[in-house]
Amino acid sequence: MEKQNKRDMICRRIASELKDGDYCNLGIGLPTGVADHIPSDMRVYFQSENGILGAGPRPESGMEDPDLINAGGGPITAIPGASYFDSFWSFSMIRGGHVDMTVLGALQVDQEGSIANWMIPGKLVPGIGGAMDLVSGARQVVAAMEHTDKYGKSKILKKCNLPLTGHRVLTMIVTDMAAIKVTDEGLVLVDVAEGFTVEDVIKATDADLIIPDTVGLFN
Amino acid sequence: MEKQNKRDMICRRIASELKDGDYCNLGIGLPTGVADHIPSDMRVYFQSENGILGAGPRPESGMEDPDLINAGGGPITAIPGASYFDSFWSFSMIRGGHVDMTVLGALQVDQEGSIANWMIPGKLVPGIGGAMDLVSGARQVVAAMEHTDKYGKSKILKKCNLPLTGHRVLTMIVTDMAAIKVTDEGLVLVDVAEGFTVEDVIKATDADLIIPDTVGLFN
Amino acid sequence: MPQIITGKQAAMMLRDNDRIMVSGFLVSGCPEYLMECIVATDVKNLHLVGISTDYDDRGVGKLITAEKVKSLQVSHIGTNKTTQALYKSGKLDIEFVPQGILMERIRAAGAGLGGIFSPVGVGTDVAEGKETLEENGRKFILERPIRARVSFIKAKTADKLGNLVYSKMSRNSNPVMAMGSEITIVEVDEIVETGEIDPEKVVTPGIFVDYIVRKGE
Amino acid sequence: MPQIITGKQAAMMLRDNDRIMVSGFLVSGCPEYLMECIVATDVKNLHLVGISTDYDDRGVGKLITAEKVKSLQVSHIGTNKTTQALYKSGKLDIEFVPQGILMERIRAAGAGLGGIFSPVGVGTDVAEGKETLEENGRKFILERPIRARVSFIKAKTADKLGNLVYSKMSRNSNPVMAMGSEITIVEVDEIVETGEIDPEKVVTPGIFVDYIVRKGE
Repeated sequence: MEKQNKRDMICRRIASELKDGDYCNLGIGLPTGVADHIPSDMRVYFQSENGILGAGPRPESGMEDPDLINAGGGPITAIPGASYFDSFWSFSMIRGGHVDMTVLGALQVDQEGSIANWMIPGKLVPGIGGAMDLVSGARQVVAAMEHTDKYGKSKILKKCNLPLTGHRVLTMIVTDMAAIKVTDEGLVLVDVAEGFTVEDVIKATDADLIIPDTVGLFN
Repeated sequence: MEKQNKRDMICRRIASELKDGDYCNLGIGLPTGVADHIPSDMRVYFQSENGILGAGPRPESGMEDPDLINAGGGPITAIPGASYFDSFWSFSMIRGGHVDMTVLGALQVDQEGSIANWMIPGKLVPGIGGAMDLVSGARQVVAAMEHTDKYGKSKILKKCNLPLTGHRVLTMIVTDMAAIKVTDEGLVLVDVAEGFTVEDVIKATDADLIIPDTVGLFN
Repeated sequence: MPQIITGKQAAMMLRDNDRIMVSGFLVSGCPEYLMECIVATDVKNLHLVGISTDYDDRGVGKLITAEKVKSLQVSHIGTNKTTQALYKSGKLDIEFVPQGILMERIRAAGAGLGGIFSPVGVGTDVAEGKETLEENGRKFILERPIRARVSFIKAKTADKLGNLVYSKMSRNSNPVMAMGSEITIVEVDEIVETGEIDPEKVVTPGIFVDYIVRKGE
Repeated sequence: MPQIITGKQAAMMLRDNDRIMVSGFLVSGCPEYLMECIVATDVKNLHLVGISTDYDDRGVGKLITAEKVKSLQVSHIGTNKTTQALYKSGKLDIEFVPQGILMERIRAAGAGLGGIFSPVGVGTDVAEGKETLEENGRKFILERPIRARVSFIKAKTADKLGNLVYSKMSRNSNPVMAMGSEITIVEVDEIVETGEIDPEKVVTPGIFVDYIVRKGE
């Protein structure tokens, strides 16, 4: 499958977890795409941690405003009914459990529900940003990621070995191969992506997976 | 001296401690009068802890607004350049040392700089209100009070015996008999009120007073 | 996204022994219509969080006078004779909380904090039994979050997404109480269409609001 | 009450080894003109507090590129290659602070708190060496206030009393940074007469502002 198709599939599967009226924060990169897959009869309000509730799509070229940007610095718009606030209140909102879902990219996740996405020691050190606050506070914390790295190695581990962004915080993991719920008992395989079997997913996953009697399909 | 004259004298002496451009919070009762004694060439901005910076005088009769009131519930106005804010930010402002002076009434004060003004066990229990925050945070904390109670007993004690509002927080005490600075060494008699001698003040004061070589006069 | 309901529906959400917050400072910013709706129900033994208890016959004082309240976390009761009498006769439990620290503790609950180290009341009864922290010779005491099940607040205007704007100094405890409870119910003077409030002017974003009641309805 | 000064005068207030805060999120809300004024001085070895270091040639990144900064408390450096290179080569000390907790720590300083118990980063490197609190099975870590000597912030409009209004999402770290330092200097697009800003619309009251600089002056 092409990369964009994969990404669309992941984002569509995550969008299906949202309910009408939900408030949602999308991390930079892959998660941004979730906004494009909200059914047209559903209202989901996007929060950007730098200070808006009611973030809208990218403006037309020439209409960009440097004071209307998402967490990645990309231009956005404000939908009718939006509000602006400072970062102090924005993160109060996030940490206090008022945001229904946050979707974040991940370098690694593990079967305890931990996530690592802020540094690779000695190589990549972008910093924490708002991710640690988001995973500690949002009601649902979803990792959106590729199932394996470029060498085909599982990014869903028994235990993360990169510095953690959050310890036991995830509620769901969605990849190009599987949709996985994080429960107190462990990782439960909910759906496999079209083109893969349950066996394929188990083989590509380092973490232990709980396989229920029925596993769904997504595409 | 008549009661109103006494009050005016106390408030005038306190007003003389303010500088042009200062931000000041006045407690209910006696301290409210300080606003009437600011020299006309000086700008002092009054903060009311229920949510305004730039509180102005009582409106004309018939112009009262129930959403423009001071900490005692009395009607006020907003001067040009005023701002409204919620109580969370109002007390952040107060506790963070951004308000130059607070003036509070007192039941008792003592030579350690402590103040008691929120309850008399078994008799009077109005509650703490904003007083504890104010005494902990304002840069100058001034007690405005009568020197003695109705039985002629000193209200400036060696040690307060009523429940404290603040422990070692006062910077100044102004009464109908004296203006006293609170220092690390103890209470320093700065001025005596017209009509009294230093000896009168010492006699009427339970607390130890430090008497400097020159003591001023106020009226 | 909030729902628009009646005052009666709002009041019926309460259960005996509920913990509630009611906004306002000496009636300004108090949802008085909702207080009347609560008085009209059978609910009892409420635990009430608020800045003051207003006056005997006005504001949140109506709940006290109607004997709906069994305990209070409050900063001031000096304007309400009924509250003082009930307290003195032992019929009302009261925890006095310094006004700014009441705001901090409610905000801590709403913002997911475990507590704050406060400089207020060090060396007074308020500090009794509380953990302390010392830094550069200054002492602080640990103040814990205050949560409730339902917050009743008051705004001037809401849009249909629950974005709120207040009148002048009436915002006082409203913004923090909108965060500190599981359910937030706002009484407003008017409801406008979504988009009618300038995003710069919104004081409380709609995410904190669950139910909207138009005053008198 | 604030004074109106020039950008040069503002920059000259800095001393070597000063601790400063600079507002903004990826340039939005950053006092870029003041950054240029600082770059033009001889000041060095600054300790900088900010959300990110913006870009190499824009925003607070200008201070990094001009090698004015020796240490940072920051949440994100991913958009600035110079910061990353200096960090990797050991020329820049960095404490990474989660973005919301950075805001909390600055606000704690500005609001007179001794610290807050935060749920963020429990079980990660951020929690190392910090005191903990446990309540109802949730863990929190003690985060201390972050103070500086000077805050450089950016607003759209100031009146002559220093009341500030921001443009859209540019308010980000501005309101808390206005409180967290001994001295607050604001760069604005325009200065209006006192009374021209509606008291309801003021976001940062003038009490927090010490100096006002009109952009370019």
